[in-house]
Amino acid sequence: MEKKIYLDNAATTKTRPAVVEAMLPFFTESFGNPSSVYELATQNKKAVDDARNTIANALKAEPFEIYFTAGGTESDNWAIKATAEAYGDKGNHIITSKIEHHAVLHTCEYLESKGFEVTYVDVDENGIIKLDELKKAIRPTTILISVMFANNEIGTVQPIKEIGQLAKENKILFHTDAVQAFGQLDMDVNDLNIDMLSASGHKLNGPKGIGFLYIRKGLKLKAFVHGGGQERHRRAGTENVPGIVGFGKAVEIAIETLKERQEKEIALRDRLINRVLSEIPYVRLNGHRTSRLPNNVNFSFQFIEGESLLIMLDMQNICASSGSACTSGSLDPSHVLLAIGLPHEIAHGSLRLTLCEDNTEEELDYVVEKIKEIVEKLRSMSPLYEDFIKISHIKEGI
Amino acid sequence: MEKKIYLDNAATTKTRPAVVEAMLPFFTESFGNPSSVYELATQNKKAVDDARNTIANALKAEPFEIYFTAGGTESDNWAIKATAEAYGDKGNHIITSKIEHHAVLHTCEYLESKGFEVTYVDVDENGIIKLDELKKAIRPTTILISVMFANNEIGTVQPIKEIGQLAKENKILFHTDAVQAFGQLDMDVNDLNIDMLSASGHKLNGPKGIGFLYIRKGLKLKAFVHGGGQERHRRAGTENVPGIVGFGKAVEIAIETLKERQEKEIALRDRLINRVLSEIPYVRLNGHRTSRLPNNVNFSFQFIEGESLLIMLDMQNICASSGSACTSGSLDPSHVLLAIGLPHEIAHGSLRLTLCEDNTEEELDYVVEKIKEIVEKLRSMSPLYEDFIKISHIKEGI
Amino acid sequence: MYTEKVMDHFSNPRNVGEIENASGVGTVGNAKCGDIMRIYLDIDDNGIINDVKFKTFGCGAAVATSSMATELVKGKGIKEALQVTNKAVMDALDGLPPVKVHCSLLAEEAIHAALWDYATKNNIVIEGLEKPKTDISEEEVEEVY
Ligand SMILES: Cc1ncc(COP(=O)(O)O)c(C=O)c1O
Ligand SMILES: Cc1ncc(COP(=O)(O)O)c(C=O)c1O
Ligand code: FES
Ligand code: FES
Repeated sequence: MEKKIYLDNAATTKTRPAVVEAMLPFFTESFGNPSSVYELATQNKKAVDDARNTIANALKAEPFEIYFTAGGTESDNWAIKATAEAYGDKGNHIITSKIEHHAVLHTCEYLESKGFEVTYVDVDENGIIKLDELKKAIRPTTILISVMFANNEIGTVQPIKEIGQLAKENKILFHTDAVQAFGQLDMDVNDLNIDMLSASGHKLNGPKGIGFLYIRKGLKLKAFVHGGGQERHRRAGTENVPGIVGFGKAVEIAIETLKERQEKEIALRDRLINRVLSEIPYVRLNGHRTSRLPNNVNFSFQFIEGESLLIMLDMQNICASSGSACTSGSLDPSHVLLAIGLPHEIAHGSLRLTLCEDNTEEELDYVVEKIKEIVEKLRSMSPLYEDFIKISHIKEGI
Repeated sequence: MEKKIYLDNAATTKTRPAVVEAMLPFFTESFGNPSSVYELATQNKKAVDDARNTIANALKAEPFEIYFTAGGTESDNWAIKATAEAYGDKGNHIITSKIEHHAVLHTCEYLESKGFEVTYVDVDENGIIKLDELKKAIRPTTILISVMFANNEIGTVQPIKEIGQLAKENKILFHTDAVQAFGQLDMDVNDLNIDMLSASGHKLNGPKGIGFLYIRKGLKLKAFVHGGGQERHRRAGTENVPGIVGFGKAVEIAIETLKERQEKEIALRDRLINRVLSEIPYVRLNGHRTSRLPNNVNFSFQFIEGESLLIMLDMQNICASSGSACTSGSLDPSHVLLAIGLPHEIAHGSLRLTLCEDNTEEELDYVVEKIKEIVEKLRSMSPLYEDFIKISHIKEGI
Repeated sequence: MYTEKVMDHFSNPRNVGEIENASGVGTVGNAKCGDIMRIYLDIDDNGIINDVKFKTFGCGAAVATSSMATELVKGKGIKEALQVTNKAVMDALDGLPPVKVHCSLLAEEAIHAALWDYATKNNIVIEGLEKPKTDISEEEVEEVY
């Protein structure tokens, strides 16, 4: 295929043309600083308010509970650090899961260096958090539970409602990193008892460098970034108006098209999963079979190594990933794959394919063919495979 | 005039069409996550590197000393908080000035709440920091001096080289908030002994929501935003590629055109200052007469109030500001104007006009006429002016 | 930021000026923002406010509320004038932004101060009128979201 087949929508997405269209006037025409008095600025203020309303509606939240940030990472940092700061007198214990994004894990580790205690709860072999362990981890000093809505590598969707319920019953704040789930799954912060929720624009066909943190009203969270009085004195810095407007537009479209995208992507996803599992030997689907993001597929191919696989796919114009993009460049196997119990060498051979609504069956059929060829080729060069085959032959008495 | 005359370039600037042009491909074509392995992403990585090089050159720094952030506010927060964290064992004292932006002041106040000690050095009536006071403020426990390059309200440019020298002699780190100065003034971080420098894209006709912090190599500053390994593990979060590319383009143009813009703007600025000072009574120029930003003009008109002045200017299609935009909405008179010694009621009647290269003499002549009319009208309704006139009459024995 | 009515009263303020030998003059300042308002009342023998003028050093909301307040008291009796509260002025202007609510207190207080001046000069007691504060530092007006 001449055209690139982009199957890395969990890393980042293409900004929708309609989103870019919506942003453009705010660069060169209505470019004022929304904090200013004059009319040129009040137009911008209105555009920012509109985006805030759209997002609030998508979560069934109030507009003043939405605070714009520079992205999912900042939102995660803010939620966790500010909770530690505001509620540190109540306790110094935080619960999270072993498969969180680094934005959550590294923030928790930072807090550990400041004297906080963090419990990293296990997940089962499908990546679902162990609720009984979570329950047992709760202490009188627990101030925060932070569990992601859906995982960025294996796509597993967590039992958020149960976790929210547990947090509520124990009067513990509940933060969820919904960076992968927002725009793909329905969510209602009240129904789910979510106190804080992080999201990022570029994961749902919006722009990069913009995100938000939902903070339930009444929480005494302070600012993480100090300065001017923007975002109701809770997040300083001149508002990224084009980014906010683009994010608003992306959410508007994502919500409108949610159902049909889900249906389309689930059909494509399941077809892809079924073909690969039935046509390629020694392969494992990572993540839960059904409680998973509509667009996520993650396989481990035994005996081969992920980077080689990715480069060969790239040579066939297929963009994919072998873990989260933010940590590729790292040589360690994914902490998520290890947490679901994969041995190192199998974790190394993992492939993440994350779809979007524009993908077609034809494209995915091409992808399956190419994966087959490449896996075969890599296995034929793999000493692990050679050993395995020899052992099988011995076992089979040949 | 039908057309808006935008004189609030210190609040934010119009994004240059060439900058938007440069950004566009990175939304919908080359939209990959630069951390990924495939080619689509490596194009982006290159674009980010190019922008980093352009910016490093502008400062005579090395590319790996430039770290992209979400804006000037984040850069200021990072520089100051991370210095406090990294060097807190050496000492707990920070020196800054009374006229810093809130991004610096509120960050320092936050650190005070954590046990740090901060000295806020005075400025003279022109807004220039008192170097002798600064020198006297130095203690064995001083770990950081943070003084802005140029002030956002009154435009005064500080004696950065002397401050850098002082910091160096005393082995204290020196951070400068160059958000207003970068792109308007030449700067060389080595010559000026600057260890950290903050800047923001939208102040120099680049996009909003992007900035950088220059960190001299060898400083042991840690991350402020924790998560993925971006920006050499010092600033997590998926890179805002279009923002970075746009910022790079804006810096490229700003550096190319620096000299001619300076000349043009200084001529316009001085003409505006001279006309207003000579044609309107009871007015004061705030900030230093010559050591000031090429595009900044700031007046105090006695007996009138700033917001009313702004709204009336807006009705004449003139966009201006009466302090920094980030704090309008606040009722307190500007801390900068109070620091240069203005009484409250005079600080209230201040007007900031910040030009750009596109402004014309004709526009500014129109602006002067409108200011005259409006000041007269507002004075005629001012009880302060009434009292003043009565007292003058009494004094003059009428 | 402001409603059309506020903008109208701001750009064409009614009753700006002074009244020579006014029956009552009141000047109040707002400690919160440093703004100042002065109201002149011309009150006839029947206690009717025949004329009213104002001068204001303040923001857009301060100018507009001064203008609206003078309109609301003009031609009224003293008792009715006392009913012109800051809330009535705000309502008449279709509302003010939350941070600007305090500005409307200036107008109410300035009218009260002018009435107090009138009462003192004429040695009368106006029921329900208390000695005005010259500096208004009202409790934080709750921000409404
Ligand atoms: C689950 C999750 N959390 C957080 C992030 C961080 O978001 P961003 O890179 O937009 O800051 C990502 C993506 O990188 C993610 O997938
Ligand atoms: C001197 C100065 N520092 C910091 C900032 C903050 O920059 P930003 O709003 O881009 O975060 C500004 C402008 O708002 C400024 O003028
Ligand atoms: S041999 Fe290259 S990463 Fe292991
Ligand atoms: S801000 Fe002072 S009266 Fe409105």
